Parts: sequence; structure tokens; C-alpha cells
Amino acid sequence: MGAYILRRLLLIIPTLFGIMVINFTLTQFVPGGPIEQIIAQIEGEGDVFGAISGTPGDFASSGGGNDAQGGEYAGARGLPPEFIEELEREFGFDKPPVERFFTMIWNYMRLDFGESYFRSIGVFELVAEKLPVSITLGLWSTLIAYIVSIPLGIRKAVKDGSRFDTWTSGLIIVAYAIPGFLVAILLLVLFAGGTYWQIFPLRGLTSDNWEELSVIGKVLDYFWHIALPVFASTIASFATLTLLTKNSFLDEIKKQYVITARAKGVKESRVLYGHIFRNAMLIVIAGFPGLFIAVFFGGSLIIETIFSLDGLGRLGFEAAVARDYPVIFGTLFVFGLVGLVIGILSDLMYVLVDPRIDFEKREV
Amino acid sequence: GQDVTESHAFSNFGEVKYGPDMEHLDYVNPDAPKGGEISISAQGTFDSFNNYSRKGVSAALATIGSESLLVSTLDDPYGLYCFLCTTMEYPEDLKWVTFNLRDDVTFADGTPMTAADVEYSFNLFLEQGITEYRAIVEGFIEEVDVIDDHTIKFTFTDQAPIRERIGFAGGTPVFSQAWFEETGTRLDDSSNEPFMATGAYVLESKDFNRQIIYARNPDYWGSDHPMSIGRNNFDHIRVEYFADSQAGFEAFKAGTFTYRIENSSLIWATGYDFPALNEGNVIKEEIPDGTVGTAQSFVFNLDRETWQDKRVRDAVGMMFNFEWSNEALFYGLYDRVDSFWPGTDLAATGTPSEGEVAILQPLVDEGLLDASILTDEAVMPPVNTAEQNRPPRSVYREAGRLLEEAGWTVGSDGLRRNENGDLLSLELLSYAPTFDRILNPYIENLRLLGVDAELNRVDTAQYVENRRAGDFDVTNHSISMGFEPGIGLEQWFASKTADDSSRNLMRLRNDAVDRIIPQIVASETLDELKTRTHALDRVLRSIGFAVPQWYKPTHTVAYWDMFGRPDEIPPLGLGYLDFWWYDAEKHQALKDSGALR
Amino acid sequence: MTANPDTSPNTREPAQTAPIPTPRKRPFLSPLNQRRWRNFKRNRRAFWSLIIFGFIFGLTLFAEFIANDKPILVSYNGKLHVPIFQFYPETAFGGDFRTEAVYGEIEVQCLIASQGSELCWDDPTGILEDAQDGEVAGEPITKGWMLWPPIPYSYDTINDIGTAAPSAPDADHWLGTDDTARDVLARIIYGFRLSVLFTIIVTVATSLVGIAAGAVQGYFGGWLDLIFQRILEIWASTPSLYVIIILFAILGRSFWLLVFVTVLFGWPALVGVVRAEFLRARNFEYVRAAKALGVSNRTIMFRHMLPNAMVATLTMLPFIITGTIGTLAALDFLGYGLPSSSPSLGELTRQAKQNLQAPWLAFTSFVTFTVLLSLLVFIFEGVRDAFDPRKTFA
Amino acid sequence: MSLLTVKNLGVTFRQDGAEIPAVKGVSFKVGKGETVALVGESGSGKSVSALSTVSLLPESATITGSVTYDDQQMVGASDKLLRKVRGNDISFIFQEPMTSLNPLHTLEKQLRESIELHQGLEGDAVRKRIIELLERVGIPDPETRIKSYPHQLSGGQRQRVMIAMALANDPDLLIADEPTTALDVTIQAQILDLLADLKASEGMSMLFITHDLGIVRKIADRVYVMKDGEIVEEGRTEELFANPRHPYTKMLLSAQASGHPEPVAQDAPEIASTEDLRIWFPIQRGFLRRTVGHIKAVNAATLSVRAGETVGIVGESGSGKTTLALAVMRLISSDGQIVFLGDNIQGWKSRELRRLRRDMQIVFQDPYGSLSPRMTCAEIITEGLDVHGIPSGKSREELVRDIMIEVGLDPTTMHRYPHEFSGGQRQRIAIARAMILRPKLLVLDEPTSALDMTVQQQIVKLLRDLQKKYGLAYLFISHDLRVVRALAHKVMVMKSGDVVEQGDVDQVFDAPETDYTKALMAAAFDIEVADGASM
Ligand SMILES: Nc1ncnc2c1ncn2[C@@H]1O[C@H](COP(=O)(O)OP(=O)(O)OP(=O)(O)O)[C@@H](O)[C@H]1O
Ligand SMILES: Nc1ncnc2c1ncn2[C@@H]1O[C@H](COP(=O)(O)OP(=O)(O)OP(=O)(O)O)[C@@H](O)[C@H]1O
Ligand SMILES: [Mg+2]
Ligand SMILES: [Mg+2]
Repeated sequence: MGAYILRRLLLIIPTLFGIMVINFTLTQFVPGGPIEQIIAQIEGEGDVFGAISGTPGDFASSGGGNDAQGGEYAGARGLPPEFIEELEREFGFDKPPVERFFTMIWNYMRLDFGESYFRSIGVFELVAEKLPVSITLGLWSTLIAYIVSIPLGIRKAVKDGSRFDTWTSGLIIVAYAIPGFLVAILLLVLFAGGTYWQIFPLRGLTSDNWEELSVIGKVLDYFWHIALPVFASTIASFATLTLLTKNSFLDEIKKQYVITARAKGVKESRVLYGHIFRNAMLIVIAGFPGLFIAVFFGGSLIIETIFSLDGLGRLGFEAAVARDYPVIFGTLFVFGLVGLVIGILSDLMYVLVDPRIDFEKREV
Repeated sequence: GQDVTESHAFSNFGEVKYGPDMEHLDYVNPDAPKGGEISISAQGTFDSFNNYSRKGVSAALATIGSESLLVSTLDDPYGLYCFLCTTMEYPEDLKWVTFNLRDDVTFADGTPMTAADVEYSFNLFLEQGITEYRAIVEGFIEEVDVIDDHTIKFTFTDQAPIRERIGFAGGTPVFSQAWFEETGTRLDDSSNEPFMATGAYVLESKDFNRQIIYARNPDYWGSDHPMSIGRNNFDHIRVEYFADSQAGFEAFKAGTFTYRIENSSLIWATGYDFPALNEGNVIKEEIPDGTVGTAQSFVFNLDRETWQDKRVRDAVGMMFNFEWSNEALFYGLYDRVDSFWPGTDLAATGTPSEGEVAILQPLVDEGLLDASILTDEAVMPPVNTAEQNRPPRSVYREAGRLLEEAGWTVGSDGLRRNENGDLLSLELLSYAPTFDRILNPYIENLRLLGVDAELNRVDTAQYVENRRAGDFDVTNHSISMGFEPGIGLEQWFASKTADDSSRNLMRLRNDAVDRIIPQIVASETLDELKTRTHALDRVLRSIGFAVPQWYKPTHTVAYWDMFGRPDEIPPLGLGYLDFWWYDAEKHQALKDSGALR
Repeated sequence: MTANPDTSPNTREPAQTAPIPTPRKRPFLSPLNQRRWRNFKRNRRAFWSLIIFGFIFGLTLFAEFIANDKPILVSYNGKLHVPIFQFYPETAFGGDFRTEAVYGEIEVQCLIASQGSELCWDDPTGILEDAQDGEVAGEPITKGWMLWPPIPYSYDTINDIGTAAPSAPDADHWLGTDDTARDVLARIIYGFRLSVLFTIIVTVATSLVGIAAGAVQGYFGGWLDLIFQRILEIWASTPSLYVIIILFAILGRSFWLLVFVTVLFGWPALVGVVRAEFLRARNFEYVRAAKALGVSNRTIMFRHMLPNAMVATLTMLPFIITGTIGTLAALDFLGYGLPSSSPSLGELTRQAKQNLQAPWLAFTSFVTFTVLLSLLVFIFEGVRDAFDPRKTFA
Repeated sequence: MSLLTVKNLGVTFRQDGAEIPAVKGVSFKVGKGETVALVGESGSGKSVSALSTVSLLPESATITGSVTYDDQQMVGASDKLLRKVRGNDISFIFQEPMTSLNPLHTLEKQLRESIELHQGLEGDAVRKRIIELLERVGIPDPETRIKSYPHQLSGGQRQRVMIAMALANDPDLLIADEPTTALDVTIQAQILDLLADLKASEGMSMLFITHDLGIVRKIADRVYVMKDGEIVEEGRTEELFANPRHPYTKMLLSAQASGHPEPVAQDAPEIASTEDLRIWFPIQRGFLRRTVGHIKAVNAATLSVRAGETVGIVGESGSGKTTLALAVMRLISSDGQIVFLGDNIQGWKSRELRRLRRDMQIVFQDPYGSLSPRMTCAEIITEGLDVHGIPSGKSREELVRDIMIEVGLDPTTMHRYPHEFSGGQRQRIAIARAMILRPKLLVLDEPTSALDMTVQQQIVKLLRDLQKKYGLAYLFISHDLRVVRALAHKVMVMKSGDVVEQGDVDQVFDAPETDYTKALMAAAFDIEVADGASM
């Protein structure tokens, strides 16, 4: 086992290298790059979020709102060719790709992840900046999903085929079927907007006066803010987990060792959670480490946008569309690394959950 | 040896609207009460207060606190007035300009502004400004001399376009040199706070990606400046950020912010139906907009042979049903773009005037233009029916005839081919998903004409790349002209920019156009300018390289009923942050009724 | 010791069981599969879901005959025409355009009814009525007719709705129109077909590849697993958006390209799950028994292990299916999906978000998704039950 | 006064739409302190009757009639009551110990749960009790074994864990379903003594299901004989043994593995042999699973089996018999030479081995575990044919039917899943699966442990016939020395991984050399003496 772990750890290096090579190569072929993105911005076409945040493009050309803006400054005079050359220099695109790649790898080896093309902020800080939102959304929604789904799934397995089973299935399916962003926007309009009930705040994680609140006040304020987005991002997640739990349990619940446990006079809940759970839920349990990073580094682009939360979902999409390569590579590298380590942990979890498992070659 | 003029104002065409002893701007209410707060929203995020750098996303109104030597007014598109200066001096050939600065100007931190600050700021832009700015203006200036604390002289190179010289020198914002040096701030980097400048508003608080509050500087040096009377009325200007447009609108309904400029026809037509509005607490207004409308159009890629035939372009143009689109898609809120200066007196109308004929005649004689331009009325976009998307049969007949003439005949599959058997295909390049609903019906119509039309929507970066590479048949283009067309016209329409310009997308190479543009640049009087512009507009429209779309001739605004404004809004701006004011009584009434918290 | 112990089991309970299935006629399904099918049928919910799903999907396969802006049959001049399958220029009906006839247009309708009467240009409505009696302006004609589908709009027909789009449901458009004035019902019918086809293709492909890959890794372990997993990891952190953009740029947007890309990035989803199950199951005694029998590795994996490792997979399948629809929808939503004229459910949800004032859009997409998903979940529940040896039905 | 009264118990299984009666109106009683034996044909409903007493049957079963325990009605009783009774008052030892333990719990955890649940002990006290229990059931070295998982134990060891678990709470009634099938005679004797002790000291009652009439005679007070879901005869042990009335009982009592194998031809070729075969299992501890030692399952085993010859392997439970068998089959890795049909197959790739598999087959000790749960009996049996080709002449169905009849199974059940059979039936499916291929070498790991005497005899006869007909070579592992004697030409005696004695069957049986073999024979002999009367 120790040798296996060592092997896995060593393999991280070529894997990461592979990730970087693939992605770097890919970006060489993507049509349009950061320079085009800048031009687009200058030409007033740079809104990468148009599709999601719903800026309806049809009024955009009206000269209304830019009082007091330095509108004349950028691009009002058209773009001369020198401009593009200089940008290329600035981004280092005048050098051959291979050289750029190895410079990047060299920098990464010294843990220098560079700065965003479009913001003077390091990739690490950028991620750190977005983490609170992502963690909040991820943590609470997964927590709720698990707390609800697992017992529900088990109960459904126990009562398989009953009325309870049917209507809960219906419920979670309906919840799954409503597109998350529709839920989000409906919640927003119904419970935070100016037309119906103005119960919840429209955006953010905390109130403006958060600093001044007492501890309890802070906690309440926080939950008050995250109620809608967390609800919207959780609602769809019950279905898979619940049904997975149910079906896995159904498979195990009639096995001989369960009868043994019953014969011991063990309480039903202990039979379910103490005996069957570990046997049935290998995948779920072993998935925890992976889930953990999903919680930390996941993001929900659309929900974040609707509730004006600034998390990794938006960061990732924005960077991709804006061709902000340092951010893309940097985050890929960091997440890739974390992902690989978590991968190892999750494989070790398998062994922990089911000691019969090993990763050796099977030939005999 | 030349005459040197000393004046409080400057216009390329002589006359300016306001004299040196003006009391206040005509369009303001000199007795407007001061105080209160106006709040607006912004979409997206911000992380910087530097609007002059590519780095970072600049905050809304980041430049509200900065002023420049010269200002223009909202009722005079041509005049430039001394603001931080008392007068300016310049020779007839505009080789240089000297500004005599006011001595009472102070920065927001109370330190006085001197000519050194002006020089410093000006150089800052030349050294650290964004590339596209520097690349153009670098060659314009020969030297900047600080003559004394309150006098500064700019000397221009010969290549600097005459008409832009003074505006260029006097238009740069002025920042505090001391502040820049102290804080080490750079113009080409993002900044956590607005630059130290002389304006009426300073940043009061900021909450990244959430909220910004600007407050009126009580010690503002220019409160009594005639140009400032009746302006800068709000004590506070608050900007609320929302990532999602719907969220922003909901917040407005809820009174989280109080002033909204609507930019969606859909919401304008359908969204304004909520308690506060219905009870009269929110006012929804359309206010005429006198600025030059953007001539948003579909433009053809003239480098492709197919589109070099005007008949083909015309036939394709006829298939766009603006009337129906306006009714069925825009709630009838738009006007048709019928000129490159829509809605202004720069647009050509009817048959050419004498002045125009004088310009056009030589071109006709040389064979650069068709003689019909001298007698025909200015080209207007074809009118379709509003009842259905599909244009009437007559239009189809006409378009079909044009295409047959051009050699594109219908084959047995209903699509058109030329004699070589090439399909008449059209790729409409687009990047905005919201445009799909407008483009798809157009595509439908084209297909029924036998054109193998297709919408190709790509992401922005790719869009720009395709556009630059000329990899499209037709694309959307916002052609926006100003009141004072000048050298910039070359970027849009001149042959020499056809190969690589983000503006001359259609790759227009037309000798007649090339000949008229210099004349416009050289215009000396307003009349000259207008006539020549009319001629250009007429010629451009007759070429038919664009299928005109629509523009909005009004400001569409909604606000909580707590603001006052002059009855007349000046043509060139809405000025809601500028000369509108806060009405405490109305605000109180809203509060009392519970409508606003 | 009795004489014949051999026969004792046979003499037991002779009446209790049916006669041994005779090997003479080979039934279509093996006895085991018959048992599974019976089990499936006994789960009423699953069975009915399958029937309904089959019905709906079967129906949408003929979408062209249900919702179309071309008639199914046209009789003109005594001859029958089938516009759905064939291109007819307007000139075929006495019109003057050589482009495709627009059957919805009053003039064309008049032409068809009146055997191409010239008078149609002046007064189409009048002549159309006039033609009903078999003669136009006194002259006898061969009366023409058209057989329209129940919904006379196709998914991309731009309709004349008289108001601004999206318009609310009414007698003409039962589910209203979308923001481009296209009939929502027609789009749903076509969209359902498109989405389901897309999904079926993608799901089958991704599951096959994913399960096979996961199975092989889990079963063999060792370096194979080690290397393959790393390749997967590399693959998993490739930004699919870029690949999509690149491929779209080179090959153009198309259904099949999207299928390809979705499969390309979809298959690793199942690998982990299947691998884990196989890592575990390969230690089971019955696997050892199969090995002892000399069963090939492939058969062991697919006959012995897979059915027992399928819980997760089978549970996931409906969600993979709807997830695929979701992926398609999300891509459409972000603007990287099918061309916007395609009838996509994603495009509809995007519109629903953009047009909250038009709740029928949201409602329609929601109901469609719910129905589709519920049917699939119930069907797969039935499949799971059918394969569960311990499940018995009363 | 009786502790457990079963009246007119009926159990039917719903299966694929049909109702299959398994138990038809069975009545029996277990008095306080009494030991009642339930014997009968394999598949006659013994296990089902036993399980139905505390409602442990699967959902597909319908129970009618009444079961009272201590005057409480158990049929349809509440979960709470059942829970209280189960484990504490009534303990169970299941027929198939191999599959009845939770595969993911260590021994300690499995035992701890029972103890904590019903005795309220905690911490170290529990541990002490666990070790004590394991010692009493004869698990060697319990301190280290306590951390093992079930799959790391031999069949007999698992069975003993089961027994320890059942005895942990000093139940009032112990229902033991063939509790000693996987145990060698010495341990069996030890366990029976232990049960007798408990019976004496705690007044424990027992319902004892077994095929081993020797045991019945030794410990049972009364006997019920079951056949076809009914009780055909009952009576006090001595009476019943002395004068059985029902023909089945008579048959059962007289059935006895007997006779001798055909002698092996002098020139019979060697089918398989091993030399110094060694299998050590690493003991791994901690999160990183470091190897801290080895369980030496087999040290240097050398054996040889010729065509038409049967080599019996006997020995202590946990001595490495199964391990050796698996290694010979190349199903686990081992060191040392394995020669099969002249080739050293050690180190061959699985692809190469596959060709040989037709000629080497094994019947696993744990038949339940070795049957794919989602395949039907017919599929399981025919699978080998699919792989290696069906002999011409007969259809697959016919082949399955024939072999099922041969091993004593009802061919109408061929489309059932494994879990729908009784323990003995499953064992016969496993035998059928191996036999249908007519392999050259057949390894049988306790193939008759779950079979009643009549069926056992049938199987022995079958084995012998086939051997005669086809010259099959058998490696026969069993604790039942009588069967070994009846079948084997040579015997190998194993103890803690070592082959302690090896030789011709008569020589080993009649003149054992090592102490261990002597003890083993003595234990067997001991029982033999006790029921010698009927012989
Ligand atoms: N789940 C089930 N579904 C259908 N039939 C079953 C099921 N379980 C057992 N049977 C049948 O019920 C009968 C009685 O089974 P049971 O296990 O009680 O036999 P047994 O007497 O314990 O036999 P053995 O000595 O072989 O263990 C058998 O014929 C068996 O095939
Ligand atoms: N996978 C394993 N890991 C560790 N130890 C094992 C493993 N399998 C078996 N053992 C140990 O090896 C020894 C021999 O086991 P084996 O199963 O061969 O015994 P056996 O002779 O068949 O006993 P029985 O008669 O009880 O079946 C036992 O002590 C057992 O605990
Ligand atoms: Mg039994
Ligand atoms: Mg064994």
C-alpha cells in the first residue's frame, strides 16, 4: 500500500504536466484571444455575461447613461495596428508558444502563478477572494442535500413501493426538473423583489452593516442572506442522491448478513446505518473527499449571477470567455493539484470502507 | 506674426453659445435645492477606480470627481468653455494653445491646482495611458511648457488634426501630481480609490461588487462657478451593483435604488407594472434624446465578390422587416435608422441642396458617382409591412428581380445559384444571443428568397477575430457618428482603413467617399460642415453597404418620485446626476406612505 | 438404504410446479428475461411510464406530421403533392416564384384551391371562397385542397401574432409563442424529439464507453488502472468550453458535433462509479468461481460483475439522461449550443428566464422536463426491479 | 411447559407470480432446557421453519399458523417485541456462516455489537468477553484474530464466530442451523461440549438442525423428521433411532456413506501435482496497511493426484485446506510448483489458464457466495458449457435437466435465483456446475456438508460413478471422515498449514502416525462408538 501511495504521489507530476500541456495546446487553437477580448471591450461588445445576466442588447446603443464618464478616452479614435502589436508584446504573444509554455512551467515551479491579464491581482488572491461565496453555497447545499437525501433514501428503500415512496419520488423529481436558475429567479422575484413579498435580501452574503452586528446578529444575517441562493442550488440535488441511496440499500437490504444483524436483535436503524450503510454506500462514502473539493472549488455560475454573489463559478466562466489565460492556467494548476491529491485520498477511502479492496493487478 | 486670440471659449466654427459673462447654463435650475441622495444601479462587478487602464473593471462613475480644463455643455455640441481656466490663447493656425488657469482651483484634499499638475496629468496619459490612446495621440504634441504656476502652453505637431487640437489639450483630466507621487499610483494599473482630482464629488464609501457612495465635497472650489450653478445638486450619489439584470430591476422596484435608466425594450414595455409604479410612486418617462443616434446596421463584407454587386445587397436589404420587428419584437419603441446621423440635422434629406450638388458634381463628372445622385432623393430604407415578418409579395418580386439580374437564379431546390453553380450563401456573424430573436426572422425571410442564409453566433473573442479577418458575409455594426465629424471618418469609411480597421468593417473602398472626407475635415464653418456631411451621408447611403436597423430616439427612465428636474431637458444629455435635484418633500411623502423605507 | 435415491427429488411435490419448459420451441426471450419482463410489467408505474414515454416519443418521431407549416397533402389540378417530403416551387401551383411555395400565404392557398387562377393576385380571399363551389368566375376548375397537420406551424415558423412576442396562449397557439413569435407547442414537440434523440445517443455512447473503461480499470487494477486514471484526470481538467469553441469554429455548429463533444466529455462521469464497484466486486467469491470455470475476463465483467455493480449506474442513468438534456440546455443557455433556430428545450428555459412576464414559457419548459424526467426515473426503477433477483411482486 | 411452540406453521414463497409452499402445516415444540433436533431431507423446509419463528424470512414469504415463544405470539408480532426476543432470548446460528457475517465489520465489531446490545457491558470488559468467547469456540490466537475481517477467515473459523456470536448473550433458546458443518471433528466435539455445558449451567434450550445423525443421537432429547415441508415423524431420540416408523426415517437412518473406491489403475497418468506449495497471507495494519507479519496458511504442501484417483484432504479447521485447493486451481497466488497435465502452470497468464479450466474444476466451500446472485440456476450451470462448448447430441436444456436430476435437484426450479434455494440445494448447484464439464481434475471443498444422508449418498455414488466412467481425479476436502474413507484413495492430513501426514487411506485411518491424526481419528471414532449401535 505504501508503495502504491508513493507511486500515486509521484505520478502527480507527470499528470499535472499533462494537464498543463493539453490546456496550453488547446488555447493555441481557440479562436480569439485576450487581445480580441480587449478589442471587444473597447468596441463595447465585451460583455461576456450577456447571455446569462440578461443584458438585453437591443437598447444598448442608446447614448443615455454615461454622464460624467470618460467615454472619449478609450477607443474613441479607432484602433491603430500598432496598438495590437504592442498588446501582443505586453501579453508575450510575440514569443513562440513553446518558449511561453516553458516560461510558464518554470514560473509555476517557483509557485509564481502570474497575474490576470485584466486585473492586477494574483491568481491565488483572486481565488481566495471568491472562496467565501463558493464555500457558502457549496457547503450548505451539500450539507442539506446529504442530511435530507440519505435518510430519505433509506426510508424509501425500507418502504419500497409504498405510497410514501411514490410521493416522495414525485416530489424530488419535480424539484430536480425545475431548472435551477428558474427557481432562483422566481425566488428572487417572489421573495426579494419589489412586486410581491420583500422578505429576503437581493444579493450578497451579508448586510452592509455586518461589522456592527452582534455575533448572533451576524449569524442570523448570514443565514438570512444565503437562504434563497442555497435553496435554489440545493433543490435539484436531492433526487440523485436519494435515489442512489435507495437503490443501493435495496440491493443490500435482503442479504444474509442483514438477517444476521436482525437476528442479533439489533435496532432497525442500527441495522440500516450500522450494517447496510457501509456496504451499500461505498460510492457515496468514498466520494466524500471529492465532494469536499467540489464544495470548496465548485461554483454555480448562474445562481451566483442571479444573486450577485461573486464566486468561482463566475470567475471560471468569465476567465474562459475572456481568454484570461493566467487565471485559467493558474486555477487549473491549483485545482488540478488539489484534485489529484483528493483523488488519492478518495482511493484510500475505498480501502478504508471496504478492506477487501486493493489496487493490485489481478492476473491469477 | 499671427493674430492671437484670447477667449473664454472655443469652437471650431467660431460662434459659441455662452458668452464670458454668463450667469448660469440655460438648461439648469439655478435655484435647485442641494442635498439628498440619488441612487442608481450598475450591472456586473468592479474592482478598480481607474477608468483609464485596461487592468481591472472600473467602478461606475469612477471619473465623477475629475475635471478638465475645458468643458462642453449639453446644449451646444460645438463649444468648449474654459472651466479650470479663465481664458485660453491661441494663434490662427492653432499651432499652440496657452491656458490661463484659475487660481482658486483646489483638489479634493484642499491643495491648490497648478500648471504643474496639468502638465503632469497630461504626460501621465502619454506615458501610461492605454495603448490605443497613446498610439494615436503620441505624435500630436510637440511640447508642453509650464510658463508659470497658472499658465501652461501646449505646442502641437503638424500632424495633429487642426480641429481636434484644442479639445485634445484641454480635455485631459487634471490630477494631483503630489497625490500620485505620494501614493505611487499608476495610470496603467488598477486603483483602489479614485484619483485625486478637483471635482465636486469624492468617494465616500465602497463595498466591492456591491455598492459605491460618492459624496459632494462641501469645500468644492467651483460651487459658484457659472458653469456649476444649479448643478451637482445631490449630496450623495449611490451606485448599487447587481450581477443580474433581473435582480437589478427587482431591487429598483423594491426601492433599493431610486433612479433607473431602462435599457431593455422588453422590460420597458412589460416590466413596469408593479405596485409602486401603479400607485404613482415611481415615475416612468420617455425623454427625447437629441444626441446623434447610433446608425446600427447590418454591414456587408465588400471584400467578398458576391456582395460587391449593389443589386444583391439591395435585395438582401429588402428582406429585413423593420416594421414587423419593431412591432413584434420591440414593442414599437424604436425608430428606423435612415441616415448615418439619424435624428439630427446632419442627415441628408430629399434631393441634394445646391451646396451638396457643388460637392457631388465634380465626382459625378469624374465618373466616381452615378449622375442620379444629383437628382434622386436621399436613399431611404425600404418600408415593409408590420403585419407579418414575411415582406409582401411585391417586395419579394422586386428582390427576386434584382437577384435574377445579378445572375442569381433559383434552382430546382429553391436556392439561388450563379452560372458557375455557386450557391448564394450568406453567413450572418453575431456574438450576442439576445440578438437571435431579431436575426432569425430575417434569416427566414432570406431563405424564402432563395438565399442560403445562416446565423453564425460565436463568442466575443472569436467574433472579433472573425471580424478582423474579414471572415463573414454580413455582421452587425454600430456606426456611431458625432456632431462634429472629422478625421475619425477615415477610420469608418476611408479606403485606406479598409484593410484593418475595427470600424471600416465593410471594407469600404470608394473614391467618392475618400474625396469627400477631407473636405469635411477641412470645413471651417458650421454650414460647410453640415453641407459636406449631408453629401457624404447621401453618398454612403447610395452605396448601400449597410442594411440599417434601428435606434432609440428617447431616454427611457424610471425613478422614484423624489426628484426634480427642469422642464426642458437639453438635447445632448439627460443630466440626472448633473442638474436634477432632490425633492425632500416628495421623499418624505414616499416615506410616510410606507412606499420607501 | 432405499433402492433409488436418484428419483426421490423427482417424486417430490409433483403437482406443485408447472411442467418443465420444453426445449422444443425457443422463445424470443430467455426464461430469465421473460421473468424480468414479467417483473417489469408487474411494476405498474414503470410499465405505464414506458408506454407513455414510448407513445410520446413515437409521436414526436412524426413531428413533421403533427406540427408543420407545410400541409401533409396538397391536391392541385387533380394531382397529389406531398410538401413534407418534397420541394415544390410556387410555380408548380401556378404562382410566380420559383422558390418554395409558402403554403400558409393566402395567395398560395387561393392558387391551390382555384387551380392557379390568375385572379388570386387581386383578391385571394374572394377567389378562395369562390373556388369552393368548383368554379371560379364562372369557369369550372379542378378544385384543389390541402390537408394540414393539426398544428399548422413548424418549430421555426415565424408567426403573425398581431402583438409583441412572446404572446400568451390562445386558440391559435395553445402554449403561446416564444420571444421570436414561434409556436411553443410546435417547438416542444420538435424539441422533445431532438432532446430525447440527443440524449439517447449520448447516453448510450457515454455509458458504453464509461462503463467499459471503469470496468476494465476496476477489474484489472495495477498499472492499467494507474495510468488510465491519470489520463482521465488530465482529460477531466480540460476545459470543455474551449474544445467546443474550437470544434464549432472549425466544423460549424451542428447536432452531431454537439453529440460528439458531449460524449467526449461525458463518459468519465461513470468511470469512477463503475471502477469503484468493480474494485470491490472483483474480490467476491462468485467472481472467483467464474474464473475457476474458465470464463473469460470480458464475460466475468459483463455477466457476473456488471449486473451486480449496476445499482449506481442504473440509478444514475435517468439522471445522466436528463443531465444530458440539461447539458444541452446549459450550452444553449450560455450560447454554445445548437443554432438558436433549432427547437431546443434549453433555449426555451433561457427565454423563460429572460421573459418572466411570459410565465407560459417557464411553465411549459418545467412541465416538459418534469414529465420527461419522471417517466425516465420510473422506467429505470422498473428496470432495476426487474433485474433485482430478490424483488417479488404480489 | 414448552418454551417455543410452533403450531400448524405454513410458509409459502411468492416467486415470479406463483405461490410455492415450502412449509406445510408444521407443528413442533421445544421445552425449557430441552434439545430438539430437526432433521430431514435437504430442502424440506427446516431452515425456513426455523427462520419463521422470529420472522427472519424475506418479504416474499407468507407465514401462516402460530409460533409462540414464552406465551408470546411471534407471527405478526411487533418489531419491538421481535427485537427484544431476537439475539437476547433466541439466538441464531445460520446455516451458511460464510455469507452471514457482515463483510465489512471486524470480528470484534460483530461480536461487540451483540454483547453491548444485550448485556450493557462497555469498553475493555466487552473485549475480554469477546476473547473469552473466541477462545471457547476454539479460534486460535484470538487477540490478533479479533481485528480480522470475515474474508480473512476459513470457513470453519467463520462458523465458530457465528457460534460465538450466538452464545454471547447466553440465550434461552438457541436455534442452530447446521452449526458444525464446517468443523473438524475435534472442534466439533469441543463445540458440542460447550453447548452441553451451557445447557447444563444456564438451562439453555436448543433447536438443532443437522444432517449429522451422530450429533443428533449424542445431544438431542427429541427428534422431528421433516420431508417435503411436513413433519413426518417425531419422537424421543432413542425411541426414534431404535424404531423408526416412517419410511423416510428408515431410509435416512440407514443411509450411510459406505463402500470403497475403485482401485486406481497402475499406469494412471498423473493429473496434477504440487511441490512445496506455500501460501502466506500478509497481516496488514493501520491506515497505510503496512504488513506486520504473515498468516502462514500453507507451508510446503506437496501432493499428487492421478487419473481416477481421489486424494482426501482432512485436517483441523483453518489448517489451510481451502487455501491449498484454491492455490492448486491457480485462483490465489502461491509460491512453488503446480503441475497440471504435465505443465508447470505456476505463473501462467490467466488467458493461458483459461484453456485448462475445462479440465480443472472446483466446488467451493461457500456455495452461496460462489453463485452469481443475478443469474438463475440454469444459467449458472450452463455457463461452463458456453465457455467451453456444448457436447454435441443434447440441447443445453436437456443437459441441465440431466445434471440437476443427477445431483438430486428438481429441474423445474432451474429458473430460480440462488437465494431461492435451500443451503443443500445450493451446494448441489455448485456441484452440478462443476460436474457438467466432466473435468479431469475436480477439487471438492466440503461438497457434502449441507446434505442429508440420503442425498449425500447419492452424491458420493455419483462421484464414484463418474470417476469410474471418465477416470476423473478428485481432490476431496472434508471433515466428514466417513465420506473421505468411502471415496478417497489417499489422504493428506493438515494442521496449521503443514501437511502432517500423507498416505493411503487405510494406512492413515487405521494406523495414524502423528499425534494429531491420532487425535482426529479418536474424535471421529469416539462419535462413531457412540452411535455404533446402528452400524
Ligand atoms: N426465497 C425463496 N423463494 C422460493 N423458494 C424458497 C426460498 N427459500 C427457500 N425456498 C425453498 O423452500 C424449500 C425449503 O427450504 P429450506 O431452506 O428450509 O430447506 P432446508 O430444509 O433448510 O434444506 P437444507 O438442509 O438444504 O438447508 C426449498 O425447496 C427451497 O427451494
Ligand atoms: N484472505 C486471507 N487473509 C488472511 N488470512 C487468511 C485469508 N484466507 C484465509 N486465511 C487464513 O488462512 C488459514 C487457512 O485458511 P483456510 O480457509 O485454508 O482453512 P481451511 O483449512 O479451509 O479451514 P476450514 O476447514 O475451516 O474451512 C486460516 O487461518 C485463515 O484465517
Ligand atoms: Mg437449510
Ligand atoms: Mg475451508
